[in-house]
Amino acid sequence: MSLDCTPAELQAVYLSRDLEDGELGAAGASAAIPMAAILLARLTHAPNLQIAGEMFVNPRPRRLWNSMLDDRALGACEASETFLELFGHSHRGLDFFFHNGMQVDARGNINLHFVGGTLERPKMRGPGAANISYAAMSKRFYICTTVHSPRTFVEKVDFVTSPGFLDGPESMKAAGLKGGPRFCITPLAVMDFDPATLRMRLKSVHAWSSIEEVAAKTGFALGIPSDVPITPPPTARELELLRGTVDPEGLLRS
Amino acid sequence: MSLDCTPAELQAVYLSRDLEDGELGAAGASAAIPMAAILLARLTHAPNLQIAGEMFVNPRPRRLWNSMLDDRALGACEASETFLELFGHSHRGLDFFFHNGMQVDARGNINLHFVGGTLERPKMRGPGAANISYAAMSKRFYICTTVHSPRTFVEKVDFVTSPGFLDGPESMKAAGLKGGPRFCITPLAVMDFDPATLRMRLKSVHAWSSIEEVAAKTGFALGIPSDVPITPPPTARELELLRGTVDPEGLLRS
Amino acid sequence: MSAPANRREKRIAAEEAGALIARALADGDLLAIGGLFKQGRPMALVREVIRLGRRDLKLVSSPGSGFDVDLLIAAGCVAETFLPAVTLEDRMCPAFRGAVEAGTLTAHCVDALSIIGGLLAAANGVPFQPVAAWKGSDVPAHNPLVAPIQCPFTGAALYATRAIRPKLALLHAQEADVYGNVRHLATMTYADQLIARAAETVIVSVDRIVPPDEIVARPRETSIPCIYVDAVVEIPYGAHPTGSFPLYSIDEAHIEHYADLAEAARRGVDGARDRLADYIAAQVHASPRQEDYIARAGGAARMRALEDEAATL
Amino acid sequence: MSAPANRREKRIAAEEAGALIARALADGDLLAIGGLFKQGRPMALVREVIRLGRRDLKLVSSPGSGFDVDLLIAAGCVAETFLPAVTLEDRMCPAFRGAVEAGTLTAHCVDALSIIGGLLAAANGVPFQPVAAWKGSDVPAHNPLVAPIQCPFTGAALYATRAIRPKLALLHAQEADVYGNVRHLATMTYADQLIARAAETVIVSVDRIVPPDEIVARPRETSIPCIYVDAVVEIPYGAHPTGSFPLYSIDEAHIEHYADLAEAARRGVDGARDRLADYIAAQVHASPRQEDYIARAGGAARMRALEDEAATL
Repeated sequence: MSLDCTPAELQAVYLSRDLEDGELGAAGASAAIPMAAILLARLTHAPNLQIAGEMFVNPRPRRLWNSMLDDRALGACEASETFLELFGHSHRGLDFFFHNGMQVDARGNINLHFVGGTLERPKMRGPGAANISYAAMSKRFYICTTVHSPRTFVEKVDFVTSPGFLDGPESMKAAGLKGGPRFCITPLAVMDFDPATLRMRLKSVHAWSSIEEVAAKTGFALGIPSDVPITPPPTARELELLRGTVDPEGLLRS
Repeated sequence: MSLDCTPAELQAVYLSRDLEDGELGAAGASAAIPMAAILLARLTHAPNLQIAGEMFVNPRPRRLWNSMLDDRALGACEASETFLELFGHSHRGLDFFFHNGMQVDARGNINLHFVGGTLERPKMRGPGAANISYAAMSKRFYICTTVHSPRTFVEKVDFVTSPGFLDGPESMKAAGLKGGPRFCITPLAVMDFDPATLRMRLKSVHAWSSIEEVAAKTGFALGIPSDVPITPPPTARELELLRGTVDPEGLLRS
Repeated sequence: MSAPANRREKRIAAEEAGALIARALADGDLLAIGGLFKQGRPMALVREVIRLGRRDLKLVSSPGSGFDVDLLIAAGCVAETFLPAVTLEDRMCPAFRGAVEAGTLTAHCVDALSIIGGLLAAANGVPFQPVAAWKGSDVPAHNPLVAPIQCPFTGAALYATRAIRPKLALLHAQEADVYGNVRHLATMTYADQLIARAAETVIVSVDRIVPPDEIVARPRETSIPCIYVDAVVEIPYGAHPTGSFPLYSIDEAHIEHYADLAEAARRGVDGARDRLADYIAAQVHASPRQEDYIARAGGAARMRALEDEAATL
Repeated sequence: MSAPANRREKRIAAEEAGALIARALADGDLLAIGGLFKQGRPMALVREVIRLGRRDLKLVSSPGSGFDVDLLIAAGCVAETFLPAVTLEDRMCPAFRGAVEAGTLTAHCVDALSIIGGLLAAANGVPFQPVAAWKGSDVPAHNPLVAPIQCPFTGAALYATRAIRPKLALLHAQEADVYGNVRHLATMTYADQLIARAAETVIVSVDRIVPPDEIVARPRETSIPCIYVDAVVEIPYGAHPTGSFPLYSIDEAHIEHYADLAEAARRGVDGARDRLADYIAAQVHASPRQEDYIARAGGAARMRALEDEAATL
């Protein structure tokens, strides 16, 4: 067991363990941590995990890059697709996908459009999102952020770019939504969702943080179970594969 | 001027003259004569004629084949497409296309589905048609048959696979159709359409036939103008290019 | 990074293809066949379907079909066709024509856009595809896949064509790797990619398996990525007597021979039905192994001639 | 048979590109830009649009845009965007963000499926494309391209997204022949083919012109056939500072430098607006010839470094 890892490395390792052999999934733009998680899972326990849904099939990068969406990030791959095929993937959904967010709310809804003001005249305009469908159509998705702050984690997003659990079980049913976010991992903690209320609750805290810090940096009343373990650290073998093979240039350490 | 040519060669040469430089068109299955016409036009007066709309762009066959729809008939080409792109071409239409028919009627409607009985229980079932849209959506099309008989040329087709001028001007308007068949060329004659009635009439008779023969072998009352010229024969240069370059193996002579 | 070392193969042995088809395709199911007319038809796999004795199949294909469809009909496997054109191009398909005229086969009145639109809709994951190019034809009114709709923006009247999701697709290509990444070397690939994206199960025969690194070296040439493919099976000359360009050309004489037998049977010529049954018994039932089939179809010498023709195009 | 000897070329000289763009694109028109984020963007042609002083443009692209769009906005060319994501991926697009927040730019709320669906509908020649994958998101209710419809077969509620037919498409690829047959060597081609099929006029910059016989030798690799292309123009490094793989990589430092200038201008830092204007004056207005632009962007040494990076991926 090694604790000598960065938050990004821990996030990648933790995510990798949740991906199952034979599944098919991908990540979009700005996706170094998810990409590392997928590549690591293929090396550890999921050799048949298929990376597809974003216009390439099973890339073989020599190193990690911030984006999954240019030739740099592929290195090589088995097949290339276009947005035409992505149109179909978006309707069929993937086994898993990853989202980050400018705002993430207590029910895992994601906002990348605007904060404050109106959509037409926002106080702060976000980048928007290329694909809003994988959240709704995939079997599950993960929320993976590089910050954990009250500005990011809010009670209710100003705009639902990609749906999490909307306003809870009733609204999910009304919208015809299944799937949804499996858990949310940040540099401080792992949070999952109470099955009854579909509200976010603390699942584990990273070794370098505390329940108090996470609660203070979350902008809504985070459910805190009586027993909150420390997030299990990477094993030596996971770290060795991550650093030696997946991320030899140390993008996740910088 | 040479009269020493086969009906198929005359048909190809006559058709080639009507294709204009810069136009885009194609033919489908069983299309040796149209293919020869297109290739010849590019060699004589239409170097910018583009052959496209049937899943390949500007083929360069070494010889003629009966089909345009397999790799044999391409020889080489500048680009290949699929039925996906054909879907779009079919809506936009081409400048010109070619049709043959099991039945062709007095207004140029084409039947490839059945003769006698019903569609469900036909007396004679035809092959059907892959693409029924080029007739309606293209600027114009040509009817080119390898037989001229009362069974082929009928007053009214049993089924409109691809529309010619339907029941005339009124019905064309009702169906929203423009374009339509420019003329019909058979082994015996050229026939075009009276602009007022949109019924077929004799335009010229091939040197080896006669007005009487054409009328006798047409199963409807063919309009016969007072002045019916002989179909102009190929020039020596046309025949030389046709035989030397387009059809060196003499498919149109067999 | 290279691929994981212990990844599962999607390659199956030729002898396993029948069992896989049997699991994926029941009597009465919708079967999709790749290629067009006389090119790229998965003939070895089609013969497997006949050997399995499947009945009441519904057939869909790219918009032009011929030899393989006629053989399936002659062998008694087919109840309904959703095939726009069924022809040998220079002559009609005898078994198709005969069965429709005898009322033993329902040949639905469909066209290229309803089939391609339906496959596209299924590939896209939507229930229908709009079509606006059927003016004047009698086909759409008789096409069971079609319904009228109105454009919500312009109010214009047009058609919807229903998504087509085949139970099983059989395709043929020239190359694949053991993981199921398929590469057509032929110029024309027709609707093969769309069919692969639309069907529930996809089995591809290829003339040869190539090393995975050869696929990775040119990813844009992978015509059907492994994610759409359930199994690949190496069957040399697997498209014969149709062509698999640029490797081997169309065996027109073989197709002509079959068509003569089937046409005689359609016309009720004395003994013709038996001769057609003998052809199917020999070419299909008595030749489950591709080596035996090829030997019966003229052997190495005939294959060499077809390869030579393809090489000189 | 070879191609006709006297066939017209679609190749134009780099100096002619501006006049052609000027004819095809008026103020207020819908402009489509190829590539995605930092790859395959037709930057030299985009700078031509800025030099022409076009105003009130509407922009569409493949679903992810960044540097070029931000530059067009900073240069005052854009009134409306139909762009799902506008980002430099590791940071936001400053001019885009600033203009929307200031109310000088209308950033329509659209997503990938409405843009791809709209381009697909236009390419298909139909007025709309069905979409059934927008559950739960606030986007479709605010998306001006979208209307609710019902499936005529199942009765299910879904959406229609309106056909998108750009007035002009600017694309970048690695190779073309003089007749306008375009070949991407890059693995990722995004929506370039769809855009080419959807737009009224299509101009493609390529890093190099290749002999027609090289195109004919591998027809399935022609990514955009000449029939969709109005002009090709050879502009070496025409995508810089975005990447044109496998030839040259992304000039992140250049993009970062621009972003710093534009972000300072957005924040109203003293003198920052002038520094951004100076950048545009030097990089765009003072460098109409690509040689001058490249010299200002670091010259042969910088290009060599980007080529080396691309070669080692």
